[in-house]
Amino acid sequence: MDLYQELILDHSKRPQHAGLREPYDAQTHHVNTTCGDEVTLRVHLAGDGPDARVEDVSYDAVGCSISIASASVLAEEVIGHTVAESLHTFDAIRSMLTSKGEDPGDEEIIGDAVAFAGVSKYPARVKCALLPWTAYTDALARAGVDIADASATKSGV
Amino acid sequence: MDLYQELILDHSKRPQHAGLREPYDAQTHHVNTTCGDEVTLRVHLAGDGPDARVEDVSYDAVGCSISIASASVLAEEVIGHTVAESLHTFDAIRSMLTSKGEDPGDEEIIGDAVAFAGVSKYPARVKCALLPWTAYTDALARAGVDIADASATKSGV
Amino acid sequence: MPDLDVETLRQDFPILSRTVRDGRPLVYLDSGATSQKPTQVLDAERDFYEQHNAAVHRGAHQLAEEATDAFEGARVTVADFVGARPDEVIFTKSATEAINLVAYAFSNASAGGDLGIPETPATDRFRIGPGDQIVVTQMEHHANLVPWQELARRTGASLRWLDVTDGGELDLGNLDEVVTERTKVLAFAHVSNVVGTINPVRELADKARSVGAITVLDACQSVPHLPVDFDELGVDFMAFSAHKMLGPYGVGVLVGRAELLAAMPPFLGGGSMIETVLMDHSTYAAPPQRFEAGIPNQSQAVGLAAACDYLSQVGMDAVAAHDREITQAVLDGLAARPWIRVLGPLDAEKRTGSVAFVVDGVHPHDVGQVLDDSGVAVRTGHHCAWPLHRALRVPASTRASFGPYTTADEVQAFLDALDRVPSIFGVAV
Amino acid sequence: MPDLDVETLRQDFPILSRTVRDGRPLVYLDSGATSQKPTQVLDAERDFYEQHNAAVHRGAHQLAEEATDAFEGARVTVADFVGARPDEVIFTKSATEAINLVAYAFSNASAGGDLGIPETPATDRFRIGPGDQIVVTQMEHHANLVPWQELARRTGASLRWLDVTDGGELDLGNLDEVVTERTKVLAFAHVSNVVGTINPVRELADKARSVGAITVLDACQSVPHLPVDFDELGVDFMAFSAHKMLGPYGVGVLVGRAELLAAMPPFLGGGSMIETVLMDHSTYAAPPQRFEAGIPNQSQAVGLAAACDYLSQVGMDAVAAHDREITQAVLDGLAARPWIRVLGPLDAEKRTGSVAFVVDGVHPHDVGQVLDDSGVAVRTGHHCAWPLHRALRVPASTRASFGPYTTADEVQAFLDALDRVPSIFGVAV
Ligand SMILES: Cc1ncc(COP(=O)(O)O)c(C=O)c1O
Ligand SMILES: Cc1ncc(COP(=O)(O)O)c(C=O)c1O
Repeated sequence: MDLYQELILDHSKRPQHAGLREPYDAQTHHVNTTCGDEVTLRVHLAGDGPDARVEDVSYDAVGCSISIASASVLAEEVIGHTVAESLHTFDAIRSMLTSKGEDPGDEEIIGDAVAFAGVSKYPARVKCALLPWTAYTDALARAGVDIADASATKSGV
Repeated sequence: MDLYQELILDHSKRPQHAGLREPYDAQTHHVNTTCGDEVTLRVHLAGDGPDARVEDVSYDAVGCSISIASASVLAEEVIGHTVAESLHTFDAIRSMLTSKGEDPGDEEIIGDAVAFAGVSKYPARVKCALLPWTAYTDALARAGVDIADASATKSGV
Repeated sequence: MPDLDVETLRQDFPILSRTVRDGRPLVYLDSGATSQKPTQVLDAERDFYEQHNAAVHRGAHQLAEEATDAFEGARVTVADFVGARPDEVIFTKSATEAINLVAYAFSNASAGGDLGIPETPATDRFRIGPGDQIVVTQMEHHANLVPWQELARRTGASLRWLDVTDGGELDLGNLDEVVTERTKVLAFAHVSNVVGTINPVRELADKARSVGAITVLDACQSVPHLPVDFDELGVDFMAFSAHKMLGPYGVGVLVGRAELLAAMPPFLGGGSMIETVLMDHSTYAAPPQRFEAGIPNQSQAVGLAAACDYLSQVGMDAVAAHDREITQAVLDGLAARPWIRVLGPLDAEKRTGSVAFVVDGVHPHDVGQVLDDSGVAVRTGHHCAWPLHRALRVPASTRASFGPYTTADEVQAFLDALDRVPSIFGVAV
Repeated sequence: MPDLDVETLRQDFPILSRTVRDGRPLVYLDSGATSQKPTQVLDAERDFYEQHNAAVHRGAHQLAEEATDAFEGARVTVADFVGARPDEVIFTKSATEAINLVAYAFSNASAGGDLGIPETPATDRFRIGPGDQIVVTQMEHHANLVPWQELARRTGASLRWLDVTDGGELDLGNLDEVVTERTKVLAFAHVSNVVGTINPVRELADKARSVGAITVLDACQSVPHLPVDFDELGVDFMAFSAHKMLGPYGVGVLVGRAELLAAMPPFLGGGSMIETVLMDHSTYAAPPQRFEAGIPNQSQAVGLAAACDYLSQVGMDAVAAHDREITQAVLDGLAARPWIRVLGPLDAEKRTGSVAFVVDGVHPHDVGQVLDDSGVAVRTGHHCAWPLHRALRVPASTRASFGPYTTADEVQAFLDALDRVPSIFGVAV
């Protein structure tokens, strides 16, 4: 099954950066009502605005392999980057996930997340893969980031 | 149109015993919600039980030709008879009306009501024809008649 | 604007070729009660059942994905058809349920306790009690009157209404006295289902907005006959039923402004409308799911979307023009018969969809019976608008109502059948 | 008892011959969410639309008479099918609406003012407030839980519940403490939609009666699988959905004891449920019309009646026996796979309709995905019974559920597909 790439199974069995850590600026809890996936996610930022650096993303994810692997990949791809960069990555992942198999994803931009390309053929699973990302952007917003502004900044580069 | 027998049109244009009169023992108000027919009906009895005599039936009927004619025929067929006899007449009329054209009605028993035989082919109109009769039996009940008992008496004759 | 080709269109409606009452061709003039449905709509439902049937939103299998796509696709089609956003479209079982849903939002918001939703300032607009006022009109279908009477009873708010003129139009002379700062909701019909009057929606919506009242538009008789754009109308809620617009039974629509829907507590509780469920309490999903408890009327939603597509293809401008022509022909025919009295505006521009009338001295039920005997199907009675009939001082009426498939020949057949009435009932002509 | 001939029966369900996921034959094991519909049901609906379509109860023309006959005939068929009287059968849009209707009867009876109906002593049984108790169980589908939570919120009554044992049965050990003189209503499922447990209806109904509480039975998962007789069960209300019993979407049924229905105020207000309508208040028709506001889901009611006829022809005893065989085969197959843990009773006699299970270490959604990839359609998640999953200490489960068309071969295909799970996810077998 091309859905369950080794990379996804590895991330789901050994999620990177898992657990909830201090310090953090904002925490969110998101639920996928369709299958009961839940993720609690914290972000810790240094600095302000689009150029703020994501010092840490920590999380507690309960759910299917796709949602857990997605949280793990998210943490990997985001920690150490600027907020604007991370939103750019999210845009690229989201466009891949919602492409119904058309967009294979660019490994240069989204790293391990290319393994999720197969998910885009299964609409019910797209929600699972997106769950940590919406928890993340929500957490950024709660931490005071102007999401629209921040993604515009990076896209404009 | 076999529905609109001369007899029905005559009764509807010149309803017999129409108007509300004193004295009376009970009054009812029935409505046919399908077409808005309304009848207010009073009964005045002499005596008790199945053998009580119907001294008067007076009514105020607003509605279609079928319901008004039915009230008029009811008054004609019922006034001066015993309660038990009137219920027997009602039974015969009802069975004709609900026969979907099978039962032409027996003029010996139901008098002018035979003119309503054609109504039985039009379910929506059966309600119109029955309206005064249900108002009548309801009024009897309110006047203290045990309907089940009274109709059994006559049927047993 | 392309003309409507009635004869071609009628081929999509097999029932219109049947006969009634001993072989007479059916002349169906009861579309105001329910329209007939074209093959395209029936096929869309059947195709859903035979090819894609599964419970939407719930399964992680291919059929469930296909069913969900079809159902959510239907929402987009319906939203486009009436100028709304998909997340402003809620599938109900009928217009009746849609209006009740809004009425219950008021009493449910007014009960105590945690509503299980993120409350917003707009939530307060749904809180109602003694001293508050609910405004309706004398022209309403019972579906847009009884729910408000019951809301008043449940909450202690009082009910007021706008009157109807002898000509069958809304009397706006005392609008400012009736709609006041105490008005919480103003509910009214876009088009009367009896007299066909097209009401001045904008004027009423503007008045309501100026006093902070929520507007609820009963669009049952406008959406099938006129191009309708939710955004342009400026109302807060709008309800209509699929079965009156060539669609199936069992599905209606509530359109609501997104920020109001978000502020409203749920109506029916059950599956798919929840966020989290614990034994002692639950929290609820965002709209539209919040208001669609249980397995929805999915095949019916797909059928309604097919009806919207059908109407779009014919063109709502063409439908409206055709309706005006038919209305004009009926009004002309009735005017030529002085023993008939038409209810409502005599000007075809002011109305759409139906013409109700009385024959003095003959009960409408009897008029309808004679028409039926000639194969002409109309409706008689109070048409679920009893107070309107009282206002017009008639106990009931006979109503001929139209669809895009109504022909000029049918109008003639109707008028010919009417001409049998005077002789049967001895009316002077 | 005639055996059920599955292969012949399957020919009535065209969708069962389709393929999914790159040409794999469909194995539909999601009938607990919604069943497939036989051609006979689809034809009945279509025939109604193409031959007899008109608004019921309203017109005085031939089509309206035919439609009314079909609709009221459907009521008789459905009543017969579940051992009720026609005037005890109310057509709703779904089981969800049916249960909410009863819940709203309580709060509507408890609000002030004139109910618009002849009140009876039974009306008082619907009056509820602080100090009164509503009892449910941990096993309920959200449709039989959320409406009661909301009723509690609206009225200030409190909610209590019966627990579920680790074996997935109702824990009746403290029945006498939970159901007391303060209990106004006891709502519970006949059959669990997750673990398939058949609950002791009589015992619970007797207990409720002894304290004067009204019983509401969620029969969604029993009516499609077992012979059900309303009178014999001894409950006051019973709700089920057509789409789970081979019928169409958009129609459910509330069965209620006549004297309780008569005592209940209306739920939805609108056309056809009224007696008299004045501007400031209305009075309401007798049941069942009182609870069927608006143009009803008439074609769907006709479709449901066709489904009842279909099931009667197959024979509900044969359906039940077939279901038991399938359930047994599934339980046996799962028992042979120690890496699978079945939820609920392990004894096939105690259950019907569905088997839910977990694979420790693999999320149900992933199990379902592997099955889907093999063409096997199951449901994964909490199946709208989140509290039950919490009680059984699993976050979610995978559920295979059956219909009269389910074959032994399909059970084998399901088990074979399951065997792919351990290797993909590295589970020890
Ligand atoms: C036990 C049970 N109760 C209630 C329901 C709700 O049925 P519906 O969604 O058709 O209203 C279901 C099905 O989802 C069910 O399985
Ligand atoms: C103006 C109007 N409002 C509301 C309704 C109610 O629609 P439904 O019965 O489909 O809910 C109707 C139709 O009967 C109507 O004509």
